[in-house]
Amino acid sequence: MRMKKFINEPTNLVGELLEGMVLAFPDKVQLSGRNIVARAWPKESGKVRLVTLGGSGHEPGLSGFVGEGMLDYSVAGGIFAAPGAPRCLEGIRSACAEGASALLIVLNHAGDVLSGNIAMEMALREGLKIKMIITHEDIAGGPNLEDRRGLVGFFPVYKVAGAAAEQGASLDACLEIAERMERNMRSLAVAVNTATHPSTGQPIFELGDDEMEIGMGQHGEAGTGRMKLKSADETAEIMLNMLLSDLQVATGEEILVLINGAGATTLMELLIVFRRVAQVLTAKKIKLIRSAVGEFITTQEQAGFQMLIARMDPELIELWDAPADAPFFVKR
Amino acid sequence: MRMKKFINEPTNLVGELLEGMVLAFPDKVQLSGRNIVARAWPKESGKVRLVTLGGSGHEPGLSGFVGEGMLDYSVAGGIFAAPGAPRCLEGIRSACAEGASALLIVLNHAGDVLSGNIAMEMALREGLKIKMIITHEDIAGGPNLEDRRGLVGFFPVYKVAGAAAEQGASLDACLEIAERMERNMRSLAVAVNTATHPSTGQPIFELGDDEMEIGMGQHGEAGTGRMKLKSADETAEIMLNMLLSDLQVATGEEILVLINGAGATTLMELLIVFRRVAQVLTAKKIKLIRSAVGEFITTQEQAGFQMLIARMDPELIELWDAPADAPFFVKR
Amino acid sequence: MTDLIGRAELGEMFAQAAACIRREHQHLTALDSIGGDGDHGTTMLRAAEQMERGIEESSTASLTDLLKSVGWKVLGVDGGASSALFGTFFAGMGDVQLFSQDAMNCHDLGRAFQAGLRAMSRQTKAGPGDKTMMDALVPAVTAVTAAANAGKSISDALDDAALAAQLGAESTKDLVARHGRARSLGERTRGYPDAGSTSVALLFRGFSAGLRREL
Amino acid sequence: MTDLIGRAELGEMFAQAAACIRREHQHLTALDSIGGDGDHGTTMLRAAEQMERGIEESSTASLTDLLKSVGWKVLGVDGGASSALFGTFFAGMGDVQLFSQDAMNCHDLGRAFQAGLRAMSRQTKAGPGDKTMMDALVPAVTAVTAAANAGKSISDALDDAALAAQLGAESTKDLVARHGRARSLGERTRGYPDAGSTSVALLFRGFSAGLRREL
Ligand SMILES: Nc1ncnc2c1ncn2[C@@H]1O[C@H](COP(=O)(O)OP(=O)(O)O)[C@@H](O)[C@H]1O
Ligand SMILES: Nc1ncnc2c1ncn2[C@@H]1O[C@H](COP(=O)(O)OP(=O)(O)O)[C@@H](O)[C@H]1O
Ligand SMILES: [Mg+2]
Ligand SMILES: [Mg+2]
Ligand SMILES: [Mg+2]
Ligand SMILES: [Mg+2]
Repeated sequence: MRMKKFINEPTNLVGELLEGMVLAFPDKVQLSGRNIVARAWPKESGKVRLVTLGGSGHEPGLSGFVGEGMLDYSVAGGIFAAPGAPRCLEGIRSACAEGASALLIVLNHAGDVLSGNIAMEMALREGLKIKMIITHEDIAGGPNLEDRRGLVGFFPVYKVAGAAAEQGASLDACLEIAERMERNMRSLAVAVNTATHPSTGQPIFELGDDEMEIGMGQHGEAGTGRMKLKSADETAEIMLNMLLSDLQVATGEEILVLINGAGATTLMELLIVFRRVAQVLTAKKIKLIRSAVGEFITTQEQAGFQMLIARMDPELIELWDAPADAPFFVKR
Repeated sequence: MRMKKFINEPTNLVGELLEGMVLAFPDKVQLSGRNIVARAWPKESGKVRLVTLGGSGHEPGLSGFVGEGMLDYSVAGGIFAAPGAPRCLEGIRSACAEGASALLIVLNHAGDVLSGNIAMEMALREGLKIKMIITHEDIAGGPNLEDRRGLVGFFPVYKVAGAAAEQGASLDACLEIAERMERNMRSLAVAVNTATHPSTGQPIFELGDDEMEIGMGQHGEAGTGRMKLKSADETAEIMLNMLLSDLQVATGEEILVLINGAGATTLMELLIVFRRVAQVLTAKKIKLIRSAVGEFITTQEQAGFQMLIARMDPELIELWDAPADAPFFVKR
Repeated sequence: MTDLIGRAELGEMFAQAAACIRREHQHLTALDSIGGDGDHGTTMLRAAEQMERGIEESSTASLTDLLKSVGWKVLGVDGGASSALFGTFFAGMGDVQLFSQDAMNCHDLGRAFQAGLRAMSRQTKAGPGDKTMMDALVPAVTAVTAAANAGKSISDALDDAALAAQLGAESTKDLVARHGRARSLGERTRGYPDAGSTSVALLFRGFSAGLRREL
Repeated sequence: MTDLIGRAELGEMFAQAAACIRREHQHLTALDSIGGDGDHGTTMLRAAEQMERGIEESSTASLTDLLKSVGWKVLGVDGGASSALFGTFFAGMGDVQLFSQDAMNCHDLGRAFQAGLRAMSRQTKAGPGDKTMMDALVPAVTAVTAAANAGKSISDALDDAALAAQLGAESTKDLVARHGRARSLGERTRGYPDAGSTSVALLFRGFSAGLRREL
């Protein structure tokens, strides 16, 4: 079966999609160096910059969140492939130009972290004012924090740290906010259908006709929860309970819930799942203080979703509510 | 093969998804009557209300666009099924409460138009101040205007008429704006893979492994352009040229382009398609004055997209740029 | 031989019509899948449910109110073109002026059907030859009027109507769709009867069965 | 017997290593598909390209600059863990202190490899037994040092290293992954060699072939 994707040369995917993005949102983003997306109107000097890096093929993540109140630079890698360290360094150098300080946000995937670390080493050797945070909130990785991958958790971190930076917070303050958000969030993914790898035309993973897998990673990395298909309500409850118990949320606490579609799973389904989450929280007397439902990071047309919960405090809520204006996320 | 969707009882889909939507966006929308979505904070009295109606299973369309600067009421039908006239009348009555005037926007599909017409008849008999506009911009229907279906064209119409209403324009002025937008836009769809009907679990249409179909309707209604799969660039050019010629766009004119994903087609692909559209317009010396890329109306996990072009004038541009704050569309 | 029908007979006519549709809904969906969006059977099932509800809830109403109630219920279906049109047809039948509110003769029934068609004509421009439900509905209604003029009984009139609807539905096989979703298919729709006209044939088969049963 | 290698020999070592990887990239992808994300072959292909480029572009550079250049090029690949680690290894080799900038003996080569490993240890905590490339890389580097200490020629040392890498890669079959993407699979990864360690074996097979060819 031929791959049914609207693409041209598979080797040009990333360049073409980013070109498309800056052409579609010329008032928000521009290209700055090869496959590095920057704001169309750079932030005022004196404010902390946010930089991220990561593979492509996950649109709107990550470059779709460059914009006011969020990221300043996104270094885009290949399809499902981390950007190399030299380009990450280039992104950091742009962010730290003219003595500015910057925060690098990296999702915990081996390649991304390696490129981030190597680039950080060089950047610090050059005397640039840069600090780094790694997101690893996917509880499927087990109890060991460094085995936990970064899924959609980058999104709340971009949001609150981006808002803090926009408000003029120092690098240390931005890092503290990012770390607080990171520490207080947990995520988990479920997959039911594979995507086609856009470069190879091959399915990314195999799953039985009546199976789903809880804990699957962003690129079809196998999880540990292969089971028979369940209803929306059952799936929502299983995942929510795992997350609540891992984050040790107590009655009366206030949490944010984010449901992220993997690609082919419809918004209809995401909303039905969210409904059950809200119902269960009410029953447990846990307050649903903020929420988000949509596609923030996809894996092509994979079917499934990610569920994220986060314990919020008044400062995090205020930063979450602050305005943002990126190509694929706007808040008034 | 079992349907791989996160749902519960297929008969409860619409109620559950709308419940999910109002739970996820409690500051923006609420339910008002059975499967009618209304703003959380009603518009000030004296301003024109916007009402729409249409089938469900197309999320975020249509109810996801209820909010400031856009719709006031959305009467949601069954899955791919128009709401019955009595509920449409109920929506109109709410919109026209306390002497307010309202504009009903209906996409040209037989069932929707019938329900709209019947409800309008009754509403006018009740003396309500309501006018109606039908969108029919899909050029696949042939030269006859009433054979042209309404695809994603509802979106620019909601946007500009919604902004006008928010600014205090009269019902006639809102209608004039909506009609001007409608007259000056054209759309066309292409499909490559079918979706599963969420109530029946059956594929909506059949298409060969190496085929695509230009002109397919919102529910798998066959078009006339079945052909071998083409690259993103080729597909973009074919469709753009058909649209430009139908709208008779001349060199030097200013147009808006919107690319709408059908469900499973990735944002990566939509951006690659958009890139080619922008390139071709530059070559033809037609000015790309505004653009939008994303999912505005889907057909479950169908793969394909819709392309819309619209001739813009300064007033339409200003209204397009006005703020909006709906669950699935925000503009600052 | 019947010359008058009342609430009970009208109720049984709709009950049997609903039953006929229930039995054939999968076939209706199959027909709509060829040129349309494959939901006609589902919509007609819901319409059948509402027809039954409409009768039930107006067991003490006047005949015209009963018809309006059935029509309004069918209009309330979240369906498509067909539920809106059948709803309009039934509700429109209720616009007829009756001498008695408890009984109608064959002429009254013919006039009621005509009133239903008139209400529909405000909603659709389709007429015979366009490969829609009108290809079955118009001859069926005409048959009732003709039977009344010929002095036939209501049940004979409904038999004539059922036959006319059946023939009308079959005639759509050779037509090309010009209205409804199927119109975009043009030539491809030739060779299959129109889904909605097949529903009309089922409806009138049920009407006639309902009356024969009562007797 | 070789006691010294220069730019040309080092270049040929990398060229042959690249060639070995090119030949086997589909196998590498297949191995990575079992426990990982199935992109290892693609990444190694790109890395091979960059190795060739690195040599080409520094044909007049000092040996350490040549190594750094190759390393930097490989680091520049948009790949994953493997390109970052191999890039770090090659660039780290360039940190070695050489007496001459034009030639290295077997001891120098051993020290260069050791420097490469040291650079890697700043980036990964993985060591032998974790089912990663380290299971092949560490024994290969150790073999070169041992051969140098035993007074062997560079080409014999590289033969030893190639064999050690091969054995190391094969030993990963019985291990359970604890680093990289495959770690989440745990027991399921048993029975297949690690993709990255297989690449190391190919790399050293190429190094040794490159030197034999030159002679
Ligand atoms: N404009 C119209 N006028 C008359 N009948 C129509 C019209 N549009 C559709 N129909 C009838 O409705 C039938 C389809 O009904 P259905 O499938 O329930 O609705 P939809 O087409 O909205 O999905 C068609 O077979 C045709 O008989
Ligand atoms: N942390 C690590 N330390 C050492 N080697 C690693 C590490 N992570 C991955 N590897 C090696 O990299 C190989 C996978 O490389 P590749 O598939 O190219 O990268 P990715 O895992 O990012 O997709 C593994 O087989 C393993 O040998
Ligand atoms: Mg239909
Ligand atoms: Mg329909
Ligand atoms: Mg890999
Ligand atoms: Mg990878």
